[in-house]
Amino acid sequence: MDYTNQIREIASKLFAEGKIDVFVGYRMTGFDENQVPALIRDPNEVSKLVFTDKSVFNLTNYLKQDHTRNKRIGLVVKGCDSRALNLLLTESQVKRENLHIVGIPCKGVVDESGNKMQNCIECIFPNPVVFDEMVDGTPTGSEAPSYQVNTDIRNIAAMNLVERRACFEEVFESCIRCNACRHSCPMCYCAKCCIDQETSTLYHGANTTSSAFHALMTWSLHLAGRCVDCRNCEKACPSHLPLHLLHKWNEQVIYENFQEHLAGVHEGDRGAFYKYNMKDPDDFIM
Amino acid sequence: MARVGVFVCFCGANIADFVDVPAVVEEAKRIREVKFAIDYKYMCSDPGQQQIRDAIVQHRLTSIVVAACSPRMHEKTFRKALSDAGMNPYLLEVANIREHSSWVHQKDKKAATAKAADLVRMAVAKSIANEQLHEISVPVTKRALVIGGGIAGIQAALDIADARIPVVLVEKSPSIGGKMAQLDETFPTLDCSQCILTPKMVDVASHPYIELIPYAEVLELDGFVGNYKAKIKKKASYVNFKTCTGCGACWQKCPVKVPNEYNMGIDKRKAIYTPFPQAVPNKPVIDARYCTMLTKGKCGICSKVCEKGSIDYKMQDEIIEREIGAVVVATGYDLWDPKPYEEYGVGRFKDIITSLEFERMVSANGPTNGVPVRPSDGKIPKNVVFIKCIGSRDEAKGIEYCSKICCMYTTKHTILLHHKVHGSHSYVFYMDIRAAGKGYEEFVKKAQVDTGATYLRGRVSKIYKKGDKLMVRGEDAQIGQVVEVEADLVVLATAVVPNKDNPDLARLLGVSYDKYGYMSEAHPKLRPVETAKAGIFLAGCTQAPKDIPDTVAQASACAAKVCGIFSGDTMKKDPMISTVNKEFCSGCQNCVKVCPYGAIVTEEVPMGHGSKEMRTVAKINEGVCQGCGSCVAVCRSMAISLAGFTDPQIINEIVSI
Amino acid sequence: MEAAVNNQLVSIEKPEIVAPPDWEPVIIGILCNWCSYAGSDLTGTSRIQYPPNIRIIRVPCSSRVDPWFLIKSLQTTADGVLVSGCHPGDCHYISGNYYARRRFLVTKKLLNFVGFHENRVQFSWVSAAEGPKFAKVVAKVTEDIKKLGPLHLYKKENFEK
Amino acid sequence: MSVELFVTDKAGLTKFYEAIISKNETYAPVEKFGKYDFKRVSSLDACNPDAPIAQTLSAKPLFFPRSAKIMKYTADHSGTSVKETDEDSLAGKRVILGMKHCDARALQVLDKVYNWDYIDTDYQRRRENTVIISTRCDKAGTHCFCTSLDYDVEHSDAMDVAIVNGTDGKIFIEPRTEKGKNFLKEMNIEQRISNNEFQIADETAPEAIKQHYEAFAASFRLKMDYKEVNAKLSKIFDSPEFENVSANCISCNTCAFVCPTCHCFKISDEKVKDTGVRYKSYDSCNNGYFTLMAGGHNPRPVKYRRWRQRTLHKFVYYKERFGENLCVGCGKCTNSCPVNISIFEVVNQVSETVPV
Repeated sequence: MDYTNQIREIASKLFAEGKIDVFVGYRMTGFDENQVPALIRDPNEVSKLVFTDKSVFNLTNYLKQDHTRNKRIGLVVKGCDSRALNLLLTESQVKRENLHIVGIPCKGVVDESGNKMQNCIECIFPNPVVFDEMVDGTPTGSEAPSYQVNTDIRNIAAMNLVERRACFEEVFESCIRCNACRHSCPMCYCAKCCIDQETSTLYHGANTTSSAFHALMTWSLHLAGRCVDCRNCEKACPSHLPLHLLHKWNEQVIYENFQEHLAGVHEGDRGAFYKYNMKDPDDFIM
Repeated sequence: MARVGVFVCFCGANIADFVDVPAVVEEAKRIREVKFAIDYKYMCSDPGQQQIRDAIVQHRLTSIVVAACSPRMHEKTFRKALSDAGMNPYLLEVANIREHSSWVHQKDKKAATAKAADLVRMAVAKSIANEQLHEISVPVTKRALVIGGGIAGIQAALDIADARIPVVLVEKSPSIGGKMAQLDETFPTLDCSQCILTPKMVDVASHPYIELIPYAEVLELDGFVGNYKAKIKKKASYVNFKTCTGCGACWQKCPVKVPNEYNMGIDKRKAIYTPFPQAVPNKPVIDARYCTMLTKGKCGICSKVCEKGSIDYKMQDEIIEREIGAVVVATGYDLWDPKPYEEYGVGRFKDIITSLEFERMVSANGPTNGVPVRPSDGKIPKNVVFIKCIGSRDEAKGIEYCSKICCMYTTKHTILLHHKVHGSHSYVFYMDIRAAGKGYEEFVKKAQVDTGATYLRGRVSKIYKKGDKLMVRGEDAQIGQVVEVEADLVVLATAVVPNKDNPDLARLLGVSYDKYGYMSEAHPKLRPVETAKAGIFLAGCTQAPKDIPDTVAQASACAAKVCGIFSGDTMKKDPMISTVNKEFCSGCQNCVKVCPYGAIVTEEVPMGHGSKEMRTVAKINEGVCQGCGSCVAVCRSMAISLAGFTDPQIINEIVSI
Repeated sequence: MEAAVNNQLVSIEKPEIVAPPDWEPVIIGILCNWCSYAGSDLTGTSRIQYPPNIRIIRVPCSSRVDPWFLIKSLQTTADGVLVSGCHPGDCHYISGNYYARRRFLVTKKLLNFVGFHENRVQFSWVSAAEGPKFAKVVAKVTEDIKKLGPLHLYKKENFEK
Repeated sequence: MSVELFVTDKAGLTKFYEAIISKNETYAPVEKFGKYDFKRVSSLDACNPDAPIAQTLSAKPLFFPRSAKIMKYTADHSGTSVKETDEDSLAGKRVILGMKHCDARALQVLDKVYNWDYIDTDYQRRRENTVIISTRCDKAGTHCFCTSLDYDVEHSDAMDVAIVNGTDGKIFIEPRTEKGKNFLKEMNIEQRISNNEFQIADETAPEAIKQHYEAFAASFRLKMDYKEVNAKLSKIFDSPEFENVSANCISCNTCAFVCPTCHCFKISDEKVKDTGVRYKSYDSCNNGYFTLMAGGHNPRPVKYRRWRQRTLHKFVYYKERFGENLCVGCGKCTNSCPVNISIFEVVNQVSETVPV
């Protein structure tokens, strides 16, 4: 998967046509094989842009930042990124007319050791669900696997209660409450996170296991039905916490119980918590 | 710092017998913010309230906790006490130590006391986070909507209109009148139904304050008390009512004959029809299901014979909107379909009919000109068996409740039969005779003597045919024997059930309904005409089975309630509603999505101090907000708070146990 | 399943946590004003007895209940939580309980996933007329939580006296 | 002062570590989710003293915990009373294994601020009671630039005992401080020598250690002249380049939380019933609300200003006040950064904008 040339062409064209103020893509770090997001404002710097299977970071994160918020942006999106973008559009966080979306028919990205990421192996929507143009014309109708239960989830769900509690206690203990997960998440755009509102009784300033439990649980519930499984959070976590477990579990519960689509697949779909079906499961209620 | 006063009530012995009240007071005094705590025998009494008022002044209290009965009982009482002492009434919290402790833990005084102390501690913690709130006043649209044009709707509409308040009366069928228009005579006075009803119908049509919209349905009702907006669908009648004179040429010439609903299908009407001769408005409509011009494009006779050219086959349904301040729901009832009574041969034997069919037959304007006949052969029946409680009080086949009116109308029917068919005899199978009502018992007694009807207490087990007669086998419980009666005609007193559209309408209006489909009143005794939704009232059989006097009384009660709402230009509203903190609002508009009242809109505010860039945030319409808190729970930014139930208040309660 | 080791009641999720001999669970009941709170009042006026472990918090509607009320409750004072609202279709606010139902299911499953017994948080629909049902529900929840043993969650250790 | 220097092999070192762990309260890198964090250990199997620098969190929390209870209080009718906090679990005599020299050096930098106008006694006690045993890296990490900063990596006395890998499987053990010497005595160094587990190093040892250092120093990809950087940065407060270098930043705060020298904190209370606890916890100057004042004014509302503060605090202000850079070149921030922003690149890129 190498769309470097196409992306450079598209970016040049967009700058030449005066359609964008900034182009958000990827460039090489300059010191290793990895890539970093690149916010290109100068048409002469378009040649810095690259796109390969190391273009991991979900760039829609940059849409929520002050210095890009009301700018005209050219943006590179993979399948999962586009779902995040769809949700951001639905939740009125970006103006569609400000965006020129360059879609990538994604074949999966790789982690630091060069292996295809687990979420990419399981990905159902490799092609962008919203875009202005695709790098190679039309999206490929590649065979996407149907929804399957994540292996890690299956392993954890198979544990007994005591094991699960111990397992997650380790997660909460290892959390250092730096909030990188939240900041790297494209769906976390609140003006001030509820967990950081000193005036709020939800506030847990301390970096304790307790506050980590509280913060991660609240966070994952706020993302239930909204997580697009891009795993920005896991890549950002300095403690390498398996944060996807919480999100994937919620996704699975929602998928199985409410037959909801995955997050961001349809424009206008806000996620499972913002609608209801009279026939939703009722058997867990006395 | 907060200075809380705690007032613990003995409630006579109700609390004190099972909770150690002085111990609760001592426990309350241990809380840092509590500056004053006392107990009293009856906190709600005037001396009790006086203690609160005095303590507020003396101890400079900033919030008050009353530990007594449920807040649903006396919250308003104590709020008033606070107001009287010059304190904001919303600084009150009630700890429910009666319903939630003394009455439910009567065997364990220690645990009940500990729980009461915890409930007080929670209330104190919550009250510390209470804020001063002020009642909101909302402008009122002085126009009432009455749904249903039966006797209930007519009465309510007339009473409201007589108070010079405009009324919109929406009726589903082409004419108002409802079920009462189908009746011949009414119990217990046997006065003619038409004679007392039709003048009222005419009054409705001619009343300057009533806008009658027949052949129409309510589609939507948005808004809130004083400020509803109703969408009404006027069904296409294909007749221009403005030009139609009601001459009747059209329906006389119409070649299509269909069963006549007004006469329970006993005779036929035309595809263009007025439901009955006294209909109001007395204008025909075309039944689009049957009219061959509309279904097949052939015929057009009515159009040819109409001198005024009032027939318009291209007429469409029309949606009209009205701004409304209050709603009276008077959708009436249906009769239960007795099909499940297979052992009676319902559906197999033509000579088994329902009471309303009998009523139509004995009615002077009925299909048989007031003479009952057997549907099978047209002969006049001599021996008629009336069976009561068909569907009513029958958990197995029908419904559990008593339909209330069947005893009386069956008695009436025996009299009518006696009057119309000489030498006839009535047999009445009954479970009980329920004749509670002014003049009802006398009516039944007199009828029994006058008609000589045979009353048999017991259920009918079987009906079978013998020749052209029906053999009715049942038990006479009083002699403990099985009896068989040879009948020419069997009349079933079928149960009263709610209008089948009730659940849909209730959902549309946002009021609750019970398992049968009757709409629920706000309180079974003390608020019998209100619904839980402010500004929506119930009249007649929409709420429960009723006879005509009760229905009319309830309709007038609704009118009084509606007039109460419209007594001022604005109305006061509970201030426990949501507010948005613009600083934290991220503008995702999830709250807009989940608000059941459409109370949330958006507004543009600057990005920051003095910034020219704008961002979108949510804004609550305080008149519309009902304070459910749905928006608060979906606000991830925690930018919305619900006065009276803010996050700090609830969390204070949680962490103070 | 009863959480007991050597005849001592222990936390079902963390068997090293042993309940004190006179341990009684604390249960927080969050009830909607229009149905369940009225129902619990009816339980009182009907003098139907139920275990005294529940502490009731009134909210206008079950849709007001943010999942983190449950998390916070478990984290601070409660060994179990009961949330009760109007029956589906009966919501005083039209549709609040439908939204709440979805959140409750996901919260319950998530808590269970990270190692809390599913009975730690329970839900019920209790109408204003169901006084006896409310008593039954409270009795069941109390019995369930008693079996599960104390919930010794991360935060509590900081506040023990 | 005679240089004490011992030599051993892998087996000897393992025995030495095992003895340390069994006799002392020992902290060492423990792996969890592929990342090492310093935890109390009871066996050598549970930890990895040679944990790679890129995967290891700083040992700073052992001295400045991520969240410290600073007091407990109760508030009831009799008023508010402050109670002693629990006993400081980090105050006892203890040993840290596997701390890298940069991490250890960071503590020396932090000592300055903790011994400045206010003496943080908790920190002091923790420092005094801790013996740091550090293995010198064999090779520089991708983002390391410790050798480019203002301290002597080769002869650093930030650790009490330094362990250096030589050739031929030789491992040198060198006490660098008095505390280190005493510690070795406590650990029966004499007996280890008589057991032949340890030997006293011969005269070739210093040369071998020097060679190891030179090889190590040569493996650095990143090199700079810190004096030049310090000088240039002090002149470029208004450089527009800060906006460019910070453009990619997503303000996630990770850099500050993993940094061994960052020491900003916030205070928060948590209260249940009538008992409360006051915590002192990490905070980050990259957090948009870090400087938000009660009145609503925020002097650093935008990202580049926060970046400027972070950069200049590390390379200018701290240097001016305490004579040290508040950066030890460990590269942890760059390693953890989700968008791979390199502090090295930032300072160099910004320095270049100074007009010559």
